[in-house]
This record gives sequence, C-alpha cells and structure tokens, in this order.
Amino acid sequence: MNRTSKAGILVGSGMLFVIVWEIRSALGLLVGIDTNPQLYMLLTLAIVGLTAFALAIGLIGVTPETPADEDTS
Amino acid sequence: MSGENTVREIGHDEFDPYGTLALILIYFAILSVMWVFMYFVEFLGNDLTVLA
Amino acid sequence: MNIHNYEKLWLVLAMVMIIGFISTVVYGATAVGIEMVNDEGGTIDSTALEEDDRFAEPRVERVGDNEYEAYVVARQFIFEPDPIEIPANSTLTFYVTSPDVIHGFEVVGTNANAMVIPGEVTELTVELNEPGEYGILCNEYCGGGHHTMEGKLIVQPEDEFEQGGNDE
Amino acid sequence: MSEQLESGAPTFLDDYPKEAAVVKAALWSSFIALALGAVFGVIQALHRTNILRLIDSTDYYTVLTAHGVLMVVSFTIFFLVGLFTWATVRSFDRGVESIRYTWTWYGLMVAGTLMAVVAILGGFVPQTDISADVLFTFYAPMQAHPLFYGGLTIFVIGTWLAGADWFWSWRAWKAENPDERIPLQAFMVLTTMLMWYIATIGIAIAVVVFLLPWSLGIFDQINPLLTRTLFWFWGHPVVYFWLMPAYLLWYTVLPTISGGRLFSDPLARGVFVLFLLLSTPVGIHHQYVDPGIAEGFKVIAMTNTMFLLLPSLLTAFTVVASVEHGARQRGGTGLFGWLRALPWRDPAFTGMMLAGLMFAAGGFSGMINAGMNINYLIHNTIWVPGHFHLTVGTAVALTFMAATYWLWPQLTNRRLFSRPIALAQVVIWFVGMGLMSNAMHVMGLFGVPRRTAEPQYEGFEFVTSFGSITELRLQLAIGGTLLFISTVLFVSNIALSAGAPKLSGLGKPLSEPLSGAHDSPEILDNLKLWFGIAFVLVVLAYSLPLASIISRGGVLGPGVDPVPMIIEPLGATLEPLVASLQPLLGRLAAVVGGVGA
Repeated sequence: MNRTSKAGILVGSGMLFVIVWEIRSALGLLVGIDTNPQLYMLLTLAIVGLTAFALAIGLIGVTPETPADEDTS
Repeated sequence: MSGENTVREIGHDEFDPYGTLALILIYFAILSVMWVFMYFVEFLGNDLTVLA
Repeated sequence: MNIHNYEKLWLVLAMVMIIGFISTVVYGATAVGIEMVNDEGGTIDSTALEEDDRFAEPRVERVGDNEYEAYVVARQFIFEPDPIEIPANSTLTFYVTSPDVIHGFEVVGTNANAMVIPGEVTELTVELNEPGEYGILCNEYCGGGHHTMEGKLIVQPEDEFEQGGNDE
Repeated sequence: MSEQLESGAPTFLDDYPKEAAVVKAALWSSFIALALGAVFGVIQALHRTNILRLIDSTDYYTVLTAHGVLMVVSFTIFFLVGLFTWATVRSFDRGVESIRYTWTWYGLMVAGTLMAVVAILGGFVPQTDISADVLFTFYAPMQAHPLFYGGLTIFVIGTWLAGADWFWSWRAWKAENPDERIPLQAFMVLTTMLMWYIATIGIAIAVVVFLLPWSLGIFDQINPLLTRTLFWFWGHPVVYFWLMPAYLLWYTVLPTISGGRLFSDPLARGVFVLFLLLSTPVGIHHQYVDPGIAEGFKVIAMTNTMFLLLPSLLTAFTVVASVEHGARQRGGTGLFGWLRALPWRDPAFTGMMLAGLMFAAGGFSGMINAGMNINYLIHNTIWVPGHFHLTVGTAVALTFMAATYWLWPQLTNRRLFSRPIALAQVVIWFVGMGLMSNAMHVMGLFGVPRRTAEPQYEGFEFVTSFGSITELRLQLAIGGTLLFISTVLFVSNIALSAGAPKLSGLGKPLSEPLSGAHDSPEILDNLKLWFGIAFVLVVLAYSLPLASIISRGGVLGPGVDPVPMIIEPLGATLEPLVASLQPLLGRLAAVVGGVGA
C-alpha cells in the first residue's frame, strides 16, 4: 500500500496551506487580481483538505523504500 | 557513523547533490523575478519619487 | 579544499545576483536620479527653533515658478503646518526637523519616507504632478501619543491654488 | 534508578553534569523570556489590529518594549550562551575551566535582565517613577530609567565573560592539542564571539559613555544621531549573534538528524569567517533615510550588506546538500523524490527545515531592506517586522525550539513529554508565521507603519491594491494567536518532560563531515588574522561617518534636551536605583555562592 505517514501529511498540509494562501498575495501584488478573501480561504482549505485526504487513503503519494520515520530523541 | 536508517553509505566523491542544485536554482529564479518586480514595479512605479 | 562543482556554480550565481542587486540600486541612483536623504540639510539648535527663520513659523513658501519649500516641524504629536498645501505640477522640497525626539516623516503610500532627528534637518525633494490628497504619518515611535501623530499633504489643481491663496 | 537503553550512547549530562546544569539554567532563562515575550506579543497582535484591546494604547509601548527586549535580547542570547557552552564543552571534549566562573557570567546576565525588565515593567505602575518605554532601540533623546541602561550593561558584560570562558577552554585545549584543527563547533563559537566583541563596542560606548550618565543627570544634552549610529553599529551584527547559533545547529546537528553528514567543513568555516568580517561594517543600512549622513557612507554600507548575503546563500546550499545526503543514504531517489525520504516525523528535523524554508523567504525581504534607495518604499513600515519575524522570529526561534527537542533529552536523561505535540507545535508556528508575516509584508507595501498602537488615522485611509486592510489585520491577528498557542505548547512540553522517567543512553553522537577539517586550509583557523581584518573593516566603514556626525553636531549634541519616558523628573533617581540594585546583587551573590559551593 502506498501510504504517507500521518506526520508527513501534517507537515505537508501546513506547507501547502501557507504556499496556497501566499499565492493570493502574489496574485494581488504582481498581477493585480483581487480575489475574494473568504472564497480564497475556503479554496485553500479545500485544496489542503483534499490533498491530505488523498494522501491518507493512499490515492496519491508513495512511501520510500525504507520507513521514513524513526525515533531520534 | 550514520543513523540506524541508513540503507547505503555515500561518500563525498560519489555524491552529487543535484536535487539541491535544482531547488536552489528555483530559489534563484524566484529571487530574481521578485527583485525585478519589487524594484521596477512596486518601487519605481510608486508615487513621489525622491529627487534630492 | 574540496569544493563540489555544483557548489562552485552556486557561488558564481550568488555573486552574479549580488552584483545584479547593486547594479539595480546604482541604476536607480544615477539613471532615474533617486537621491538618498543626506547631510545637506545641515544642523540646527533644536532647543531654539523659534529663533530660526525657517522653523519659527512652519510654512510652505514659493521659491520659483513651480518650486516650493515646506518648512515642517515634527513634534510630539503633530506635524506643523497641517495641512501642507501645494499646487499640482510643482517641485516641493521638505525641510523637516524636530524639537523633541526622533520622528518619522512618511507621505503615506509613497516613496517619500524619512527620519527626522533633533538637531538635524531632513531635506527631501519630490515632484507633485497630479492633484490629490495624501496622509502624512510619523513612523518612528515618539512617545505615548505616537499613534495619533498625523498630517496631510494636499495637492490642489493649479487654478484653484491661486484662488485659495496662501500666506503671500 | 535509571533504566538502561540497549544501544544508547552516554548523554551530555552523563559526561558533564556540572556543565549540563548551566546549559539547562540558561535554556530555562531563555524559555521564560520566550513565554513572557509571547504573552506581550499576542497582546500587541490583537491590539494593533483592533480585534481586542485589553490595555490602554499608551501602555502598548510598554508591552512592545518588553516584547522586543525579552525576545531579541533575553530569549535569543540566553539560548546562545547555553548552546555555545554545550557546543564548546562537547567539541573540545573537556569541561569548563572553572564552573564557578561559568555561573558568575550566567548570574550577571540574569541580574542584568531582571534590572532591565523591572525598568520596563515599571511602565505599568504609575506609582513608581521607573519606566523605560523606549522600545528595543532606545533612541535618545527618549530617556529611560537608569536601571534599564544599567541592566543592559551588566547583561552585555555577562556575555563578554561568557565568551572569555570559551576562549579559556580553547587555550587550555590548544595547550594539550597543539597540532589539531579547532573542532568545527568550537570554531563557530569562537568566530561568533569575536564578531560580538567588535559589535558590542558600539553599544558599550552608546550606553556607558552617553546614555547611562545622561540618564543619571551627569550631563543633560546628547547627540541623538551619534547614539543612534552607535546603536546600529551593534544593532545589525546583533542579528547575526541571534542567527549564528541557528547556523551552528544547521551545520552540525541538522545533517546528523537527517541521516547524513555535513557536506563541507571548509565551507562552513569560510562562512563563519565571512560573518566575522562583514557583520559589523553594515549597520548604516538601517539609516538609509537618516539626515546627517552623506550618501557615500550609505553606498558603502549597502555594498558591504549585499556581500553579506553571500555566506547565507552558501549556507543554503551546503545545508540542503547535507540534508539531501541524508535522504539519499536513507534510500531517497529522484530529482525531488528524496525529500520524501526525510524524517518528517521528527519534530527537531521538521522544525529546523521549516525554519530554513522561512529563512529563504525572509532572505528575500532582507534583500529589499538592504537595497539602498528601495528602502524608501518600506522604511519603518510594518514590512520590517514582517521581515524579522521570518528571520529572528522563525529561522532563529523555530530552530532553537526544534533543537531543544533534540538536545533536551541529552541534558536531562529524560525523554520529551510528547513528540506528536512537538511536531504539531512546529507546524503551527510555521502556519502562524506564514499568515502573520505575509500580512505584515503586504500591509507594509501599503504604507502601514510599524511600532504603533493604533494604525488607523483620522485624516486618511490606507489604500490597498488588493484585499482590504481589515482582512490583512485579521490575518495578522490569527497568525499572532497561532504563534502564541505554539509557544504555549512548546514551553509546556518542555516543562512536562520533567515528569518523564529517567533513562540512560539517550546520547546522540554527531556525524562527521563528508569533507572534513583536514580539507580546509590552515589559514581559516587563524583567528587573530580574521579578527584583525574584521577590526580594520569596521574602522574603515565607521571612522569617517562617526567623525562627520561628531564634527556636525558635537559629542554632546546640537542642543537636544532629554525627553524622559518617565512620569517624574529624574531628580531622585539614584536612590531608587541603589535600592533596587541591592536585592538583585544579593540574589546574584546567593546564586553564585550557592552554586559554587
């Protein structure tokens, strides 16, 4: 099964959220497109949520050959 | 010397960090584009240029 | 010394970028003609502004055809004169000083942005083409009422300015 | 009493129990400052965005002063001295020369901090004449209570003595190992401290020669441009003083926890030498729009600043390459696929990587700040705090927190209370800062000022090119709240770890660099040479501007009177000063004596 670890989903979702939301500022400043904030936030959450869900059920993403997680502390 | 999860040892001479190179070239491109945008559009395109 | 080729490549690119940044700034300073606030405004006794020709009475003065000078005092927590009124299509030189603490002088949303330091005179020249109104705010913390320190710059249409009349 | 782990190495606590106690004390001082700073931080985030105003707007500046001083002086520098003590002892593999001396400098730093904090928090108590609402930059002629300047002085003296402690260890080690290269971590500690000794000349002169006697009423005029320039003489290199411990961790700890080895030891040394050389002769770039400084000096500062980008850009490559090495050793493949093979479940690893990612973004806004004329666009707007919340507020702070997750078990022989909470904590910080600093940068471009309780004016409104100021304020407030939650999670996780059972064998040895010290030219280790060059560069960059400022306005100012940020005049100042010093000195004596005994 191609499953991504819970930790990977959490970290990836955090990064994806920030990146997608920052794109709104980039669109506004660079291209001058004024997106609706509520709509854009909903869109961001939807993208992040769907990606996380897809990762969780193994629709997308593959685990590396070795387990990526171990205890280091 | 390496962690428990090492599946292979890679020495200095056999290691080409091409992934790093790719990432850093992307960073370089972003920085260049953003700089040009910030300087020429946001700054020089802004009102009230200070002349003296 | 064992430096990987990719690392050398990045070193070169980083240097190119740094030189590119410096070149852009030099281009702005020379070709576009953007000057930095500098030491040409001179010094002043900040405890005796009322004895100074320029700052005893903060005002806007016409010094040429389309040239004006504004003598501005930034003090806790006001700008004088307020508003600063000027006709469109003119060149305006701000002379700003402070009798108390360090202030900021920012024409909101524009590049006219400088520090005001007691004992020094900040000199800043800008071109004002279109009629309109700008806010002025203090952007350096100057005491408990800092957030109330604001002023206004009004660029009037040329014909209206003559009628509205200034102190002359 | 302790359960033996099967394949564990001894920890720092096992090998150096006395030093581990100092390191722990320093880190706790750091975390207490962080927790307090975070409380003040969230109050500001909610206040200036007009979401929730718990305090009077005048008190906002007391809160802001406390936030600034606690975060960038106490939190960062206490962490630094703890980490550097660990790094020096670990990499020389020898204890400190005198533990009593080590506790002395720590005690001085604590005493200095308490004095400054008492002076600042006095601003909330109208009954006292103690107050220091002068912000972290304490620009004269705004005047704080002498306790504030005195506290800063004692704190800085503490850091000087701390540096001397590490040089002392170096001398002792060198006598026994005359032909060996300085271990990498110790090299980083020593070059950073040399930079600090040069940088603190500025603040020492500003505070000891001018501000402290002036606040005591010994003279009543001051040259504000001079003290301001001296402040920035120190004020820029201090950001590298915050950053260098993070770099030390990225270079020496991050490769190991990613499963790899540092790509290049010589390059790491070269980077620290560059920081020693270039960190100080750049401070005038904070004064690009100041009157009284000729444009030529500003151009010099800009050129130096731009070249100061180089060591950071090199670091980006070397550190990422080291992490890639780890990923590939763990079986990662592909152009980007290796990123998936990294230990993202490890909060220490993830925290440092997210910190590094934010630093890349903060690097960009820093480049804009460094560009001389483009500075008009963003000078003193909220863009600037947006920038440094990415650098010191994330690259440094998040790396420190992440490193604590790795280091703390080795200092206490106890596991972390909860690794999942730790992982969530670093991700929450990342998301919170993403929102907050994004909003700050964007608002800065629209002209919204920094350092103000109520950025809402009567005569005009800010014009936005997209979105609205209301939305950006909300974004800032949500981000700030997430950061506060993240801090609470961090501090409580560490505090609760005290309840975990004692284990042995939690030690984590560090991996050796791929290209080791033997590859780097001997000259890199010639600290006297680099110190000399750095000093000459500072003299070249600063002698003329300072001479010009003094010849224009005089040493004691072109007629500028003090403006005390104090309710009562300074007449009866000395008495409360002495009175407030006594318990502190007593406590210091108790700390030093109690621990030394």
